[in-house]
Amino acid sequence: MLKNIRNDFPLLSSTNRAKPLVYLDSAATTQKPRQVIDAVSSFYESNNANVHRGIYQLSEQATKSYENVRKSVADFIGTADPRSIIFTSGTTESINLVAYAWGRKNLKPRDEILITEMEHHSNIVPWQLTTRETGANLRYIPILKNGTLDLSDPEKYFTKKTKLVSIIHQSNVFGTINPVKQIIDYAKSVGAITIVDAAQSVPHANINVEELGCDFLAFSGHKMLAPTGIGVLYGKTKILEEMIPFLGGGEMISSVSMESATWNEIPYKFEAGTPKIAQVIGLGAAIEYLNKIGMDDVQKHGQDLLKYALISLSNIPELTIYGDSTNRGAVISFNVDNVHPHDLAQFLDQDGIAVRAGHHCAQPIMTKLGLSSTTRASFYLYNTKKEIDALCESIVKTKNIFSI
Amino acid sequence: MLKNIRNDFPLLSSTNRAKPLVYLDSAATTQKPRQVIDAVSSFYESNNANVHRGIYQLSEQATKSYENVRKSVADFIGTADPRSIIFTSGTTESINLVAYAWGRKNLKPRDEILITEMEHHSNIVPWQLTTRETGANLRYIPILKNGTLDLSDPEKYFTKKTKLVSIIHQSNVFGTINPVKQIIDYAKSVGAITIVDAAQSVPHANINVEELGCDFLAFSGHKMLAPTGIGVLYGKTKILEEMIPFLGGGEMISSVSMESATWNEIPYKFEAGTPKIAQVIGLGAAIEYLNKIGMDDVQKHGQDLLKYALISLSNIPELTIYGDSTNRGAVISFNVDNVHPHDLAQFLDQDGIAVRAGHHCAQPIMTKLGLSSTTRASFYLYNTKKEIDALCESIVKTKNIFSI
Amino acid sequence: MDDFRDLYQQVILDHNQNPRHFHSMDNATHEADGHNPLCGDQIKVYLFVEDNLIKDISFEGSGCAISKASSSLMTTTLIGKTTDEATKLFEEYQTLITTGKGDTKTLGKLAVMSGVHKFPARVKCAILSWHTLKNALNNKNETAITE
Amino acid sequence: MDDFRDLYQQVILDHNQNPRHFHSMDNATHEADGHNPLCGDQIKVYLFVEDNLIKDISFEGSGCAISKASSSLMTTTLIGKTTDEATKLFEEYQTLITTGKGDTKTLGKLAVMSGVHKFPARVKCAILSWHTLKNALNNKNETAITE
Ligand SMILES: Cc1ncc(COP(=O)(O)O)c(C=O)c1O
Ligand SMILES: Cc1ncc(COP(=O)(O)O)c(C=O)c1O
Ligand code: FES
Ligand code: FES
Repeated sequence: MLKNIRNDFPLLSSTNRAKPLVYLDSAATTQKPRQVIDAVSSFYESNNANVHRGIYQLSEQATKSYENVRKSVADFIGTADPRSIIFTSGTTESINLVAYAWGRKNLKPRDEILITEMEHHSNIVPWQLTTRETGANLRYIPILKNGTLDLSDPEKYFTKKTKLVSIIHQSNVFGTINPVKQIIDYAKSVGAITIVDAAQSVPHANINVEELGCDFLAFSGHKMLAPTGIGVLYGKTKILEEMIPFLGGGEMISSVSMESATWNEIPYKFEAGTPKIAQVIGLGAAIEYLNKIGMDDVQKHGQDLLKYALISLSNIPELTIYGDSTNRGAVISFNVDNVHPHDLAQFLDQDGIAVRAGHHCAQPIMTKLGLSSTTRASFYLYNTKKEIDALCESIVKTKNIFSI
Repeated sequence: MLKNIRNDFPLLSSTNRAKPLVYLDSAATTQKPRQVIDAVSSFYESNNANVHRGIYQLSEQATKSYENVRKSVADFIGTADPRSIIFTSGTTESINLVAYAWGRKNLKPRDEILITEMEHHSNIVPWQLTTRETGANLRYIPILKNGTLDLSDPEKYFTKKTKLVSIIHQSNVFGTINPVKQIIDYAKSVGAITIVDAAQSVPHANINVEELGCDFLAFSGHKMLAPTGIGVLYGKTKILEEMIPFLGGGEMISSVSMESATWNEIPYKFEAGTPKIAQVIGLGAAIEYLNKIGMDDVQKHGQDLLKYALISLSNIPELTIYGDSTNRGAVISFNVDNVHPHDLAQFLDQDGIAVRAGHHCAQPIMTKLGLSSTTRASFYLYNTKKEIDALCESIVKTKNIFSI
Repeated sequence: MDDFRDLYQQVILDHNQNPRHFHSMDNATHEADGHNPLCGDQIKVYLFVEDNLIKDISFEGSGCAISKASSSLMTTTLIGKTTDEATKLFEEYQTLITTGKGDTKTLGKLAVMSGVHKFPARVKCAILSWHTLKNALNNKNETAITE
Repeated sequence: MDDFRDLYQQVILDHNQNPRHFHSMDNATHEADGHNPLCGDQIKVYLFVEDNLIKDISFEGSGCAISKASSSLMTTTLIGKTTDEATKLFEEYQTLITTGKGDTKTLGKLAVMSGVHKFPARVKCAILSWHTLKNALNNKNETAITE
């Protein structure tokens, strides 16, 4: 399945330390297909102009391409209204936007923000900063040993005080896919606003915001074949309309006098300054590429690799895999006894294999599990079982060196 | 002078409405040379990886390239310390960063923020938002009829209450280059923090932050041959170190627990999330390109075109040029009697000529001058006198059609 | 080139030079302000309505040729029409300038504006006076802003 | 490949397996914590100093082979040295691991760490214990963070 795909990715045929590259760090950032790279180049070569205000053909074309991507994004995540799509620089900015423009305005002392213990720093730190400004409290849904959420006692966490619930859809450490629909329903039952950090889920599966029912959803282009520097915040139009602006500047205003300003309609109210035009075009090309393959096949390929890798890695003695949720994505965190993850990664690197070692920007959960770091391999549509074999082989080799 | 440069810019040999393109809208965004387009592509083709935390060669290389650009930027604006360079998504984000992370923390009711009447919206709206949060007041240094600042009575504006002074270096409407050094000295004499909006100056001349003595300086890559979606905030390290963070997330932390977080050292404290890696690489290539030509020659070329255009346009009867500062950049705003700027732009477009019509994101000054819009032609290193001739010819043609 | 000629037809240039009913109105029964944020242009539309019949209509303000001609044509078209007819025409007209399609019989002289749809940046110019009209008829005090 | 062999020399693997002075110290005169934010590893360095002479030194905590070997080598090198000598060595060592250059005579066994400079992501691993040592000597209570 997913045949001939690797040829679309120029970097995959390059080397790492003079060995053929085995790229297993797509959860950090994915490689880019020819189609995306070319879309960006060809924008600069034949369509580059500022958007929205130019009375010349070049600018009209650029505007049209830019706004068409907004429609594809809306379509891609299952909403009919492109006005609910805000272009940001990434998941991090998307979440911060909500924290500043919704959180700081609407949260009061003793209100509660509810997240989970398995969040990425980008869904923790913005809320810690928000609590400082507003006096609200930050609470955590705990996790179980197996890397899933402990939802046994929802009344304890979802209360009248809960005003905002922000959850990671798929853990970038364990791969756990959280029951966000259920969590959103709990949140709604207490009247809280909901945010889904979909940085790891949108690249890998069909996500439908209308089905999820979330108020906001955030993700990054660079984790789904698109350029760096581009992200998305989906927001329900009614909420976006009521929100105060975040960044001030051009594009986001309707009119400005010396005394005050009025805001542009959504989504422009939240897109201050010259947009990330070429990056948006690149995101459009990435979505087109994914749509062509079909997200069902993308997901299936990920699941196939995941299963294969879980079995292969389990066969290595003295290797511990963290998390064993039944519903999980193509990401595996593990450690090998007596080999520090950073040493392991360094040895794998020597064999051309790129994996990640560290806390994966999720220190609270690492601390809770008594770990300071793990090694993480993550797979995407261009990876193969042969690459997983190479990974296992290199792990075994390294383990042997360290246990002499 | 500046020979053979046009061949570096693929888009300049394209067409607009089936006529050879005459691109006179570089103040909005510039075209990109082959060298920049290729630097971005080749990053994706052979070096794409996430930075700073990867224990594999690809990531190490990407990190090195990324950090080397920080050094080139520091060098380009005359500071020795790369830690004072923060990558943002553009001038707008740069200014908002200071407004949020310095302004909201340090400004108190009745403190004064001082800007000028000729600011771009991106240096007005963030301060209007800041005054709402802090109770500080926003004051404006007025401008004279000729499009220069009225600095005849500095004591009136620079007072003990003045805590922050933010000034546009070169007006994107009149081209006026403001005496920022003098203004910074006034600001220092009352102990105020200073910001220079250098979006229009850094692309066109040698700018040296140490000479200017400003505390902050903001500019955008896309106005200086670099990709969209990348900008810079320069800040004095001492001030940056004392500032609270802006966006929260990965990269900007040193450690995170469930209760709180500690911040990474500068500049990383202000670069939350996966960086705009490819865009930074592109910015590096743009700076290399500009350095190769030499900023003195870039400036001279702009001044030559400006002088030529001022003379040529003045020869057209019923054409009014706005602003006549003696110290000015390669940007001209004008109107033609009885032809609305948007109609004029539409007619020029028909002849392949791309100019801008509108309020140029500077409504307050337009209102003060009793204008709702102007036509603006702006020049960069790839423009020629022949293009200015084409502009004038097309203006005269249009004027005649409208005056029948 | 033909697209362009369609946009700036002689009728439009003429209405721009000599806009009809381009003045304020003292005895207006309805009035509203309009603002195009893209360019900063402002207009004001005045109506004199009796028994749901538009007996008089005028406008003033700044604007480009497309906006002025559109306003001017609106005034000449609507005088003598009922407010219901005006509302219906608004919809027909909106379709015309965004798609280029419409029934020339119903639209009458307004049909000359069909070229606008090829120039998306100018659609707001062509619709501004109509949005303002609608606000005036609905007695809305807020400034109409083209969407 | 040679770069890599330099990084993981047998000596380093050996010190990783059997770190010297890898324990806490009850009668320490100085101690400090260290933290490498890149990986989250934490260490603690203990010193027993009398008359500016480092009479004993030990460490504990988590870390990679580079960090463990570096700490272990630091302990074996510094016992018997004055605090001034330690400070000077710190500087020599810092140069070594960032540039690969240094006087092998002064550095002694520390010279095996020279391979680190080819792996910038690991420089912090090699310097962590030394930063922590410095803080301990300066009686700084804050956690040393590798820069
Ligand atoms: C003087 C000035 N300041 C700020 C900006 C805003 O820059 P950006 O839109 O790239 O954020 C611009 C350009 O639009 C400008 O000309
Ligand atoms: C689950 C999750 N959330 C948020 C982020 C942050 O995304 P970005 O760094 O693109 O802003 C990441 C990736 O780093 C992630 O894995
Ligand atoms: S340009 Fe202002 S209404 Fe047409
Ligand atoms: S990886 Fe943590 S100290 Fe080396």
